[in-house]
Amino acid sequence: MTLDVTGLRKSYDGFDFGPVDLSVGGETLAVLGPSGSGKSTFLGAIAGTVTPDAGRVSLDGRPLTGRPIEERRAGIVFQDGALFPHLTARQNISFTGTTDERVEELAERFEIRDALDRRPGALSGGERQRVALARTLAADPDCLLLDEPLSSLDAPTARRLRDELHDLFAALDLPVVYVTHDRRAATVLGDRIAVLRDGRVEQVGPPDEILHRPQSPFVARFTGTDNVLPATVPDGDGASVELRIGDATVEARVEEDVPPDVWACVRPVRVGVSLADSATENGTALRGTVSRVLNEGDDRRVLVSISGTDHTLVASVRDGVDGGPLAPETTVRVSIPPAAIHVIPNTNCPDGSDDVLED
Amino acid sequence: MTLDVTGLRKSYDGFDFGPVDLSVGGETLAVLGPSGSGKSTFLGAIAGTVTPDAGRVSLDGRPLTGRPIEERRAGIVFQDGALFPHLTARQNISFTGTTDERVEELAERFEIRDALDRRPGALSGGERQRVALARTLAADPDCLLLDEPLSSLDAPTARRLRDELHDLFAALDLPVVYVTHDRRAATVLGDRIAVLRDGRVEQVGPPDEILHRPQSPFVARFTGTDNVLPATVPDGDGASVELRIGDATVEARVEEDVPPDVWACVRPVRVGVSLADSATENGTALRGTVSRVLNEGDDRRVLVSISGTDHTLVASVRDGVDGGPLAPETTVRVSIPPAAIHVIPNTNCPDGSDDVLED
Amino acid sequence: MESPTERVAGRFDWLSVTLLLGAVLLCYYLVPLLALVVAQPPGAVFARLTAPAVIGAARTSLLGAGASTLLATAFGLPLAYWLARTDGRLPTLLTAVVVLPLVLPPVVSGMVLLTVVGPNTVVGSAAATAGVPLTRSLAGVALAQTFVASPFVVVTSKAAIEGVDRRLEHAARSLGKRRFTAVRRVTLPLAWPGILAGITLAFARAMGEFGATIMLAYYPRTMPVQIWVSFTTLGLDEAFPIAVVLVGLAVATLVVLETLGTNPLE
Amino acid sequence: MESPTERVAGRFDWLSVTLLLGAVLLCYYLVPLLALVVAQPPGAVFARLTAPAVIGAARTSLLGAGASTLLATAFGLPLAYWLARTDGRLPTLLTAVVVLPLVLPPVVSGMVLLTVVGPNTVVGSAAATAGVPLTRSLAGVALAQTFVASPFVVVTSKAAIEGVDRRLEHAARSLGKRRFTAVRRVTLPLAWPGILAGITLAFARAMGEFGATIMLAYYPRTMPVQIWVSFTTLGLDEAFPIAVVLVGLAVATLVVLETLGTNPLE
Amino acid sequence: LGRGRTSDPPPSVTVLAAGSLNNAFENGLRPRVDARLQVEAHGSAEVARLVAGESKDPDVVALADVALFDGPLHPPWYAEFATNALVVAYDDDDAGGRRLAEAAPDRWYRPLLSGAVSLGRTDPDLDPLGYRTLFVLELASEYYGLETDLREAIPRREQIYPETQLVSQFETGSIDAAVTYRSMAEERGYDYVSLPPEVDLSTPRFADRYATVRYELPSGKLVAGAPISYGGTVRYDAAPVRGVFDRLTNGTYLDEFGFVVPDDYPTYTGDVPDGIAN
Ligand SMILES: Nc1ncnc2c1ncn2[C@@H]1O[C@H](COP(=O)(O)OP(=O)(O)OP(=O)(O)O)[C@@H](O)[C@H]1O
Ligand SMILES: Nc1ncnc2c1ncn2[C@@H]1O[C@H](COP(=O)(O)OP(=O)(O)OP(=O)(O)O)[C@@H](O)[C@H]1O
Ligand SMILES: [Mg+2]
Ligand SMILES: [Mg+2]
Repeated sequence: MTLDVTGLRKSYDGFDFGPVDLSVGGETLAVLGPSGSGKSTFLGAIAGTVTPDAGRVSLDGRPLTGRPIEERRAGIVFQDGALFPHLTARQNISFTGTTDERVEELAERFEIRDALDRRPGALSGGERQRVALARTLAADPDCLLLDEPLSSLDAPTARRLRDELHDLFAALDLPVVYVTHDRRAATVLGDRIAVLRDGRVEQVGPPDEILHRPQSPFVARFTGTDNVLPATVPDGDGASVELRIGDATVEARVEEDVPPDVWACVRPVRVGVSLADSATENGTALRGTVSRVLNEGDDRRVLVSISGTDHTLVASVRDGVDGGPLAPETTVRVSIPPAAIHVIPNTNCPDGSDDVLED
Repeated sequence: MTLDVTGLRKSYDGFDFGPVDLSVGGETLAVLGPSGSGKSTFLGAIAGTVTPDAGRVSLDGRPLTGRPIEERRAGIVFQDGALFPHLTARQNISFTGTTDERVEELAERFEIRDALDRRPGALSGGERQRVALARTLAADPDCLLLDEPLSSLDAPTARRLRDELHDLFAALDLPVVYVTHDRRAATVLGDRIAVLRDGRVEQVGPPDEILHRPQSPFVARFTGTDNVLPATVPDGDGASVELRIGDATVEARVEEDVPPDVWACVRPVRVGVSLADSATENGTALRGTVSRVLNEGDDRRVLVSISGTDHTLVASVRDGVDGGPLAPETTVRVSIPPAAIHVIPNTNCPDGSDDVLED
Repeated sequence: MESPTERVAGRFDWLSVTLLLGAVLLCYYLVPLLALVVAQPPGAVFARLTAPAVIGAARTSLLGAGASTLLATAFGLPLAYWLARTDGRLPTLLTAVVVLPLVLPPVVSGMVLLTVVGPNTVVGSAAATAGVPLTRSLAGVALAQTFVASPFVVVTSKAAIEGVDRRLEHAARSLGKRRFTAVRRVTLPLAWPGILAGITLAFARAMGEFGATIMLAYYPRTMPVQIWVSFTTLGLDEAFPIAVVLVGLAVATLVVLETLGTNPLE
Repeated sequence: MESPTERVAGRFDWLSVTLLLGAVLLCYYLVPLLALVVAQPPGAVFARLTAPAVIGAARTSLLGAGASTLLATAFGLPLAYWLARTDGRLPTLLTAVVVLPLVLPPVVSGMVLLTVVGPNTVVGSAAATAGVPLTRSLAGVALAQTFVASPFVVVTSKAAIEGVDRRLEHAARSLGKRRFTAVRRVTLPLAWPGILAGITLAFARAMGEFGATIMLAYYPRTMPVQIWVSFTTLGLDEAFPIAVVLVGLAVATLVVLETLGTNPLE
Repeated sequence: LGRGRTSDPPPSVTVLAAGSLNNAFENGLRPRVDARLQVEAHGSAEVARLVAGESKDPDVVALADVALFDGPLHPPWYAEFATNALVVAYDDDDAGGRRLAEAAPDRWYRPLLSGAVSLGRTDPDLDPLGYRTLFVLELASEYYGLETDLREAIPRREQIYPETQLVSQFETGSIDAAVTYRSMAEERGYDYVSLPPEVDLSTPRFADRYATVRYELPSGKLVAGAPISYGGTVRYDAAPVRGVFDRLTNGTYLDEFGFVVPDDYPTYTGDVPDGIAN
């Protein structure tokens, strides 16, 4: 089973989607992208609920474009569920004539057994979402299009369902397009991730590549690499180069030759922060002043103004890992392992900072 | 401004909410709870869209229960937005007669300027959610009730808005009840967090207390303490005790006397995993075998079966922090700092594992 | 404790104001009807219940109104669906056409219908040859009532179907159901309150129809014709008890209709 | 490339089938109407356009139907809202009451109305003393038409209002708007297609109403009365051109109604 | 249509009749014929129009005014089979009605003139009863030798009702008095004032006298006063139809229902087919 999308386009007043070309085999393609970047439009165009202006969609060679929705066999879970309000959850799920056992099994799987005999109006947000998921799976589609199917669920439930879905997708061997804004879900479920920006695919690749080797500052920032700093490479040969960021210098390991102007990308978790007087750590060290500390539960987000530059680095620091209190105004030493720096040539790529702002 | 809720109850067929007593001053109360635990019911009862069976709600001493919705001045953002489908986003926001400037300002703040002249049917999921938020804020309510207002937004946008809301709530000085399933948002925004379970408040307290000193296994598990193991305390005096988990022994620091039967709670990030032959680390060490490794982007989730017990510990390990590959079947050493273990008396608290399953 | 003024304010219910206004209209319906019903000695009404002419008329009325309501639904629902789901100016234009039969005075409707299905027309004589005369027959009754009453089904159902989110139909079709099935199982049940309203109106109008019926089919007599005949031959005292029977008959049928056709959403 | 069979399957559109069924009904409306319109020499129709009697009747009809549609909307909408938003058995019962005026043959409606607003009744004589006679006057026309036509507004609007999510009204009220404002700005606009359908039906029915009008107000003559008078005095050739004028008048008004009352959601 | 239905016994015969004949036909004629009688009643003028315009196609037409057989209907022949008289019906429960009763038999017009009695009548443009009411008033002025012409003084437009409304108004007491046919007053049990034969249009003998009064119809046609005469014709000749027509024109039932059948009736005008006039 392969889902092929070629030259797909759709224009709304003020928004242009595409052209998008993608091919999804018996795998899960996670689609990430900012709100309003065209994710739902993309799924709709495959399912047939949105009429594209141009382009072709085919499933295993069978063309879908121009066909009525019901002949596409593309199971879509709408972002808002689109449950039938006059039917109970059970009737919604068995809408296609699914056997009782299968309904029970899906309900069990998605933890909605207690909700089965209620109408959507009497379901909680998360219950509704799970019923929608079960309804689509019950129809045995030839490909699966899921629009943020777990967004209304609490974290533990979402994690359990994510794992359920992981096993299910593996067992089904269908093309699955999974729109999500949860980076973790995308990483865990996606065999590949596509990052959408303003209706176009900015990068597609395996999760590791997307997260750790983004090809543009936008993808970097969008996938959690909060530190994207303009840098120059005075001396760019060999596997190890020196990067100049303002007055400071850091060492980075690179795989190819790099141009003189680059973006230096570092994920916050790879930024080590230690009190200025503690022992020198592995990797290049910078000095700076803590400007803000945000408690995010397990992690603290530490913003450090790097001395000699007007840049701020974001570090994600775990309680008790580095020890010692980190309060604003503390002078700290910032260490970045050379392998943690990803370098993007700063040639024709736009900055992308308009789209993804920093703290 | 204080929002007081006393003895609030509501029964549906198969679900009982309450009795709930809570008091929210000029602060933000984040409400966390599994899907279907009654979060929306709670907000609805305050706003007047759900008629409670019993109990009183008052705002600054002014009783709200029994009053018509429009006199409550409780601004609610419904979980699904409940936008007026026949009005554009702009008309939705200025429904109460808000000035153009204020609408523009809110639109700017919530990044929906481009969407202002579209009807809800032509908005993306995230745009809709932000319009709903802006609409409620534009009405200048006396208290704010937000039902998962950022759930449809991509991570960077959600983070930016979360910070906007943080500043806004601080400036408004109103009682804010913020229902969310994002533990981080709850931690960042909530002055206090209330954890709901099956319609009842299981624990209320500042974020740190909820996350690090849960009072029940349920709260522990629900807020990310995935490791909740039954343990016995052979010798329970002093600040430092020995806990027996199966055949293994770990050291823990406690603040009060503990009974002989306890739950030992450890957040995955506090569990250190190192190859069995590496140098002994700080804290008590256990031995075990890696049973599964999940890549979650920045972190890897490592499941370790602890030798001498039938328990599995979950560790959240950061790339490159401990070094070395961690594959299933590897024998590892697990270390838990004594201060990282939180002990809950195992007396009358139910386990809670029915509600929150492990990986 | 709530202060007294707050209580009063809380109790002053706008819903009651709507009922107050509505009650004016309700009285306008009820008072004449009650005047009619109350003025008739129950004995006179019961006597009519057994009069063969009245029984025959009741049978004809029920059969005719039933048949025309069925026809109106069978042909009107598809039309309503098409009008609701098609874009462009054509549906607006055709909706106006649907309303036109209401504009003609019923007697005129009857006369123009005669020009189409009358015994001397192509259609009429063909049907008569086939043994189904279209005038002076139950078929004539049904045809007259269909012309006059079916617009209610079309116009009301159209509005109701327009109110159903198209996306739900899309959702049903994305589950692999044909459009027809999606409409039958999703759109129509959701539009049901409106459709039922249309059917109710059509049935009631068919029961009360007189002008067109008397042109197409004086015989077999429907209740309104029977009432009129009784009135012209024997006066009000004879006619009004039959009107009461008609009202009773209609109420009974409407209650059955409401009960069988309960809104599936409630 | 798509195979030819796939193409055909794709083109076989169920929507067209609904139109096919609907077309049967449309023809049933259109053919008699066209027969009527086409048969009249345009000259004859235009001559009627200047006849003082016809102009007077057109005026009366438009004023009467307009007034009764206004009355029906002013009182019927609140009633419809109340019926739609109140729980329990009472609304169901009252809805049946609303439908009853349709069940009565119009002549009977006229007769029973006379027992309530006739010149010798309390209401009628009081009004006449106040200078507003309720029979043989424009007021009488409007009263008769209101009785017969207003149920359409109530029943159709009720169904439409029921279809609007109550939560949207809650949302509007939670923003601090009074219930009345919430209904006016949210519920009614969303129910508008249905309400407009009801208003259209009521107006059309009022334009075509004959039986009850002739009982309450023979003078001033409405178009249907004028058509009937022309028919009995001078025959079809005189009456049908006036009927064509009536149809034209109604079409014009309906088009205006449709245009002014465009669905705010479209 | 009667001709085609010989197969289903008993044969049905359709009669389109003036409303004032309806009761006599329904309850007097129907039991006396073998055929299945289908009587349809409308106003006389309406009946004539319906038949002339081919909207209705009955076997037999029976009207309350033979003038209609000179247009809009133009049958080759017709039979006159009964006459009727105009009377002033009044409501005895009503003050106005009682005043009229007290003034009877010779001063019945006084309360009408003084406006103490509300009179109802039908539209002279629409049906014969309407213009006959005007004839009666004019003939009465002459007969009683009054200075005021009653036809000028009494009629006001407010008195005009369509026939159905007139009856229901009278029966519900909204109108004190109405000029109506004696047959109708009899069958409904109304109290009424009989008028002198010189006035009441019942007597062929006074035909010349009646002919002095006239009314112009909207069509421009001038109708002259004449004795009320019910006329009928057969449109589709067939055995059962003839049977019915024979009973219709010769039946004794007419007297029971308040009609007058002069001795020389029925009389025939025009090209009467063989065997009809026996
Ligand atoms: N019917 C429409 N008419 C006009 N504009 C539309 C329509 N539907 C969507 N849009 C616009 O197109 C853009 C893409 O919408 P889409 O729903 O595909 O976004 P999305 O990526 O799914 O966003 P989200 O994450 O917020 O759901 C948005 O800016 C939206 O406002
Ligand atoms: N009108 C109703 N009738 C019957 N049961 C209801 C009704 N509304 C909600 N419930 C049930 O009550 C429970 C609580 O619902 P609620 O919407 O408050 O949950 P929630 O905490 O908001 O969940 P979620 O996070 O999924 O939105 C659910 O099990 C739901 O099915
Ligand atoms: Mg979307
Ligand atoms: Mg909820």
